[in-house]
Amino acid sequence: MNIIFYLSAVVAIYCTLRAVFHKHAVHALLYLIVSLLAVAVVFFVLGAPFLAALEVIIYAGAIMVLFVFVVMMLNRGEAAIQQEKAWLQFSTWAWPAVFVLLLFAEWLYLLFYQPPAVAPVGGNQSIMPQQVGEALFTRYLLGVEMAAMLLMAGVIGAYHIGKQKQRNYHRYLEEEENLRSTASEKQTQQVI
Amino acid sequence: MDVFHLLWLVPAFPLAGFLILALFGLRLHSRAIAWIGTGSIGLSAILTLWIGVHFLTQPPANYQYSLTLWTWFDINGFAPGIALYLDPLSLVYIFVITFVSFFIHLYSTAFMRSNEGYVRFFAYMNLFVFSMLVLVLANNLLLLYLGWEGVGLCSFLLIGFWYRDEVNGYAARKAFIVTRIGDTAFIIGLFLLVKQFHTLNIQDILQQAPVVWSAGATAVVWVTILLLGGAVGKSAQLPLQTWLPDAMAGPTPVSALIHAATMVTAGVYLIARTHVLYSLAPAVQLLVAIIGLLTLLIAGFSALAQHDLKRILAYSTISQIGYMFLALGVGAWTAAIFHFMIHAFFKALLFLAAGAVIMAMEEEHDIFKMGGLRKKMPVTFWTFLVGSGALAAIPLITAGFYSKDLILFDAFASTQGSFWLWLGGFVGAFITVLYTFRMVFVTFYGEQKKPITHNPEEEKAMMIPLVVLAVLSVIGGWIELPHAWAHFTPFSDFLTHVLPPTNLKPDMESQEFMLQLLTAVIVFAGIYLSWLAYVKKPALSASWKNTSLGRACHDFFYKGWMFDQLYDKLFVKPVVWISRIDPHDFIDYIYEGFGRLNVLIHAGFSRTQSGYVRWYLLCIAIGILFIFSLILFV
Amino acid sequence: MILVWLLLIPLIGGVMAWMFSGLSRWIATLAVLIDLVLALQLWLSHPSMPIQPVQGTAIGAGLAWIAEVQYRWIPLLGASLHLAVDGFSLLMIVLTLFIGLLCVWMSWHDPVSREKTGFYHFHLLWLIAGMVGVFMAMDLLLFYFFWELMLIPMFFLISIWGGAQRKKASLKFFLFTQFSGLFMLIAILALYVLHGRQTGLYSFDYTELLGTTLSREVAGWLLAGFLLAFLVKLPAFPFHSWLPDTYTQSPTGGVALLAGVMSKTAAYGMLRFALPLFPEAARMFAPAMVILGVAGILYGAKLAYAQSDLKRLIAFSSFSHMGFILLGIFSMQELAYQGVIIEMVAHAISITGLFFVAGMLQVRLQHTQLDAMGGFWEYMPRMGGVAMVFVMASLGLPGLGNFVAEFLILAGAFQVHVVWTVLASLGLIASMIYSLVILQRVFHGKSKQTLTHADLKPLEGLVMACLVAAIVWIGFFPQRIVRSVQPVVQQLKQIAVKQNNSAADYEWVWNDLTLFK
Amino acid sequence: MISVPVSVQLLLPSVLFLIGLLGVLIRRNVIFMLMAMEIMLNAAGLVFIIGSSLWKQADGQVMVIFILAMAAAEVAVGLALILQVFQMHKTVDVDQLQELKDERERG
Repeated sequence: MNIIFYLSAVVAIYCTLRAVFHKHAVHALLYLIVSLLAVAVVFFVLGAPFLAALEVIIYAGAIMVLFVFVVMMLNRGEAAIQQEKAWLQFSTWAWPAVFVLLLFAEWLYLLFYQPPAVAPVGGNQSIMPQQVGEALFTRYLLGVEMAAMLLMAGVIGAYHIGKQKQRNYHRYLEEEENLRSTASEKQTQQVI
Repeated sequence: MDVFHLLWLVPAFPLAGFLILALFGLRLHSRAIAWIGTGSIGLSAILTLWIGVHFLTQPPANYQYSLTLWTWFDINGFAPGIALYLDPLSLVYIFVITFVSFFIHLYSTAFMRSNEGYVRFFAYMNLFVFSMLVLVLANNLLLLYLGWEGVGLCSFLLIGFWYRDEVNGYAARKAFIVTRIGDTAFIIGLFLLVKQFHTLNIQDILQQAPVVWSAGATAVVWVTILLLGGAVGKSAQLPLQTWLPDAMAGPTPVSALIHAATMVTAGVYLIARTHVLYSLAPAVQLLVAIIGLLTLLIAGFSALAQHDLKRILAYSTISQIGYMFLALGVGAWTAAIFHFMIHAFFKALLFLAAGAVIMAMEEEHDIFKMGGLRKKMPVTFWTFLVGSGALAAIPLITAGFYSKDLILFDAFASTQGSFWLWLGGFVGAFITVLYTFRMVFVTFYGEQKKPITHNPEEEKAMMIPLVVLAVLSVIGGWIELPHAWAHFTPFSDFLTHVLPPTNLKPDMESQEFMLQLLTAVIVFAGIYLSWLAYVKKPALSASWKNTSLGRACHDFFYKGWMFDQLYDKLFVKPVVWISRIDPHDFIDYIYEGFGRLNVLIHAGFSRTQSGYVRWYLLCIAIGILFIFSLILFV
Repeated sequence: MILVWLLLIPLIGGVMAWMFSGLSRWIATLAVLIDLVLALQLWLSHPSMPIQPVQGTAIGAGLAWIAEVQYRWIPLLGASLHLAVDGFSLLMIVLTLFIGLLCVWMSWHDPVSREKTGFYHFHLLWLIAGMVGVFMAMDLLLFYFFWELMLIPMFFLISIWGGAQRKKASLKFFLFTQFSGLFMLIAILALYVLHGRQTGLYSFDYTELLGTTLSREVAGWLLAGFLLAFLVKLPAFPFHSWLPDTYTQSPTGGVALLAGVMSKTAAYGMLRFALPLFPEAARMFAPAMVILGVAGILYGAKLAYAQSDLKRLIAFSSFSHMGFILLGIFSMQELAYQGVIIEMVAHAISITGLFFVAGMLQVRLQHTQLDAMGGFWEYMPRMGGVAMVFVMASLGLPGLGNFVAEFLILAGAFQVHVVWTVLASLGLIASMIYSLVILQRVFHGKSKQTLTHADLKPLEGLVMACLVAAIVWIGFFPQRIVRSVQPVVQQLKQIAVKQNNSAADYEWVWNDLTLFK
Repeated sequence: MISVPVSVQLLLPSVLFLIGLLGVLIRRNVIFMLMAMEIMLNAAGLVFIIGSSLWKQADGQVMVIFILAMAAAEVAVGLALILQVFQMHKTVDVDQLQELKDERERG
């Protein structure tokens, strides 16, 4: 089983890298989906089959589809790719990379030189959906409710934000615009 | 019915007059204004006369009567009242104040007629009389201070009566501020008295002071010095005398009433009123005498060089009050009060006559541009001459002789007097004669230099006061004859109920006659000298004036011994300079600095808010890195 | 119950004025007038408070309220709606309402208030309510609440209806007062906690907290917190920087309440809270405060003289007079305490009069520059007359209220601080110098412009007549005030009594010349 | 089930997380940034799963469910915002979206 873990880990890392650094948005998304699938495999290997399924269904399925829609709506073809290319200069990513590598180094230090105290591994059984469900609807009931409200808010928010097409995003600007319009009205009146 | 119960009406009439004029004056006819303004004082004067007669015939117990109207405030026993106190001293004062005021008001009805602000004038004048009456009738020092400041206010308002001219405003301000300096000393003295006695009732203090304080105690020295500060400010004595000559900017009746007859003698009243304290502090009393002496000499010399008729009279007023201070300083209390009364008569007379002259000359003040008025204005001339005679103390026939002679004699003969004090007063008397008759001769003799357009002699309202005051200036002295002549001294006897008699050195009475003779000689010598210099041979004075020493002296005296210039350099300039250096309050800069600092810091942090989302994220990453490193390696 | 009404009437009146904007002036007049009548009636019906025999040595012993109510507010925290008045509070409430009424009337002709009239009166009335609340809150949290409540309407009054630089002025005012107020809040909370720890009773109640024993350092810090708020609001010497801008930019109605009453809330706070709560510490601070007071008197006078703007001049004169209040409070003498309280009333009236005059001139001239004025007596003799009264009050002319007050303060202070009092007395000369500037540069001199129909309008005349009558009344009949505040002064006197025992610690600044011993 | 050391197991989410972080930091396109954030969220979820398998507790998985819910909501709102922003500014370049920048600096 270890080999599956390693394999899917390599796949996940590779695909994530491709997803992040790819210039073509749709390609990047496809890589990301593959990466998510690989992570789902890892989930499964780690004994969380229910979550693996959810990962595939929700993340790789639902969420990524949303992305695809949006990318398609905003897609401007070759120009976008050229733009992405121009944006991915060395100077753009040099400093962030340094910091991220430093962070990674610290992480490695943490993982291997001060390894976490590991609880004794007891048996190799998976945690079944049944257990998850039990936990979810007993101890974490409040969390579920809140998540539900969050989703609700997300839905309404997304609808609301997506709906308003021509409104200004700040009332000050609106006032300014009103002023400008009244001023121009006055001008036109004067002209008349 | 006890007439003394009506005492409160004496100040109340002028107050009522003031209130009516202040509230409704703008709608009143000028005749009504004159009636109200003068009538209120007249009522007051009649009442004073009535009370005075009662006081003489049926005196109250111990010759003192007090009337508490209401308690001003009462804080743990410190309870000054709005309370009046009548004794011979205050009776003399209210008598002089009401009568002289009445005649001056009467004079003003005609004198001020052509002026706008007629109602304002009478309102202020009535307020002044009220304040002055409160000052002398107060039974505690706080109420006295109320009157004291009230008269100061009226003096300020009336000096600046013609408010359009900045010069008048300056003179008014100067008078108010200079006297205020003295008043501040006065009020600090009051604080000291409160601390010591927990009361400001004059009689209580006077009774307790000899018990609490031994002679020459530090506290009593301080108190008397501080009160003296108030007195010299109000009475225009050295070193606060500079305001009075400038105060002549006011209308002439004002000069007559406030700056000659009544207000400026408030200092004399204060010292006489608190004489017990001064007796406890002989050093300060000597200081009073010295101040009086120096002032009378300095002012006399200054008067000698003036050209402005009113300024001559102003300096002469300062000088005459110097005599009163001299008298107070040598313990001749009654002599000081006597001179106050006589001086009020003749100086008011002189000012009123001078006002008539100035009116006839169309606001010309320079005596050298007048001349020859004797024939055209006989009433004015004769009354002015009587007043001048009193001022110069012509023996026997003028009241001034009796009062001034008494002071000179006491300066010599009193236990606190000395030859030098007498000599100073004697020289001063000579100078007085010189400048007085210089003024008379230059104004009324010689050629007429300017025609008279409107002769004030036609105004009865102006001439009656002159005649009455002239009569008083002659007969006023006969109520107090010199010791050497006869023991006819009803005035002193009357005041003895309040003020202690003068202690004379033994065997002095015999010398009095000598001194009187000397005085008489210098008076006539002085008259002759000025006649010589200004009538007979005017070239004499002119040639003296043309020598360089003469001109230097003239300038020096003309400018009042340069006191104005000195104070200007010493006090006025620095104060103005200090005010000007920092009009915008440097403290504000400190807070402004805080503000600037905040803006600066804001500008620094504002840079971090660049608007680049990725920059924010990088910051977050750095933050994570930092926290991790902190946890791991620290 | 009447106390609640005193508070509610202006609050409700404010809302009504806002709603019925057209009638707002009448509503405001009515509300304040009813309130004033209520308060006055209460004050007059208690001519003098019986002084309860002092039991024990506690500072609060002997307090007797004329009226008192206590409602639950936040029982969990020990905070309650505790309203109570004694003669002192009631006097200040009457003063607030009196000045408030005149402010309403004075804004009648003020073109500034013609914009958003209802909203203007809403703020005015809420401001009055806040001040009334400050004067009767006997719960420290409630006191703080009202303290802040009066800040907000004032801020809006300045920032909406103020002069040309109103934004800066209102912000400065708000920052200064709010920031300093926070220190007071901290001190209140600390006192609350310390008292709770000691007694187990967590309460914000004034009477409860009175006897708290504190170590000298702690008491000093707490008092510093209170004093900071009060000194800024008064304002005292180094904290006055907000004053000229604020006073100059406020609308006339606002500035009268600001200079007249709001600054007095600080003095009230000191007398009511700071001193009785921390008597030891107050004695420790007294010399420094006395010096600040004297510095304020002289420095304020100097600044006033240097100004070329009428309103700034008056503002600095007000600052200068606040020095007397500080000096009086911290000289801890009975005479001085009485003087301070009379000064609070008298100065409120005189400064209101001066600012009204300045405001009326501003309406007529559209500016307040002294250089462009002069000779106005010719056109407005009546206004000149009333201006003269207030100028004279400001320079301490006897017969007007300020004289009695300043005399008592200085006479009281003289008992303990000879040198400082003498210096403060120099302020009397200085006050005359700058006060005469007002009179002479505005009303005297040559007239530089012609004004027509510029004299007082009937309503303005009524307002000024009320003020003149009041200041003269205080000048001649201060006994009425003296009597009604007697219990408070007795309470404060206990602080001074103890002083003799512990004066030795602070000998270094007492500066008592040994001349008079 | 597997015997990979926990440290090595945890290496995978850390690498994924850092890649995501790098992506957020260096991409200027809003959509890519959102994607990178999803990666980071996912990596966080993976840590929970590792914990869950280590201690044999269901709690970790519950957390991941919450993360999923949150991610879904976030993506929905985020994408709506992106659309809106694109319509208004005609760009997906975050460097041009600077409404939060301090006024003083702009002027």
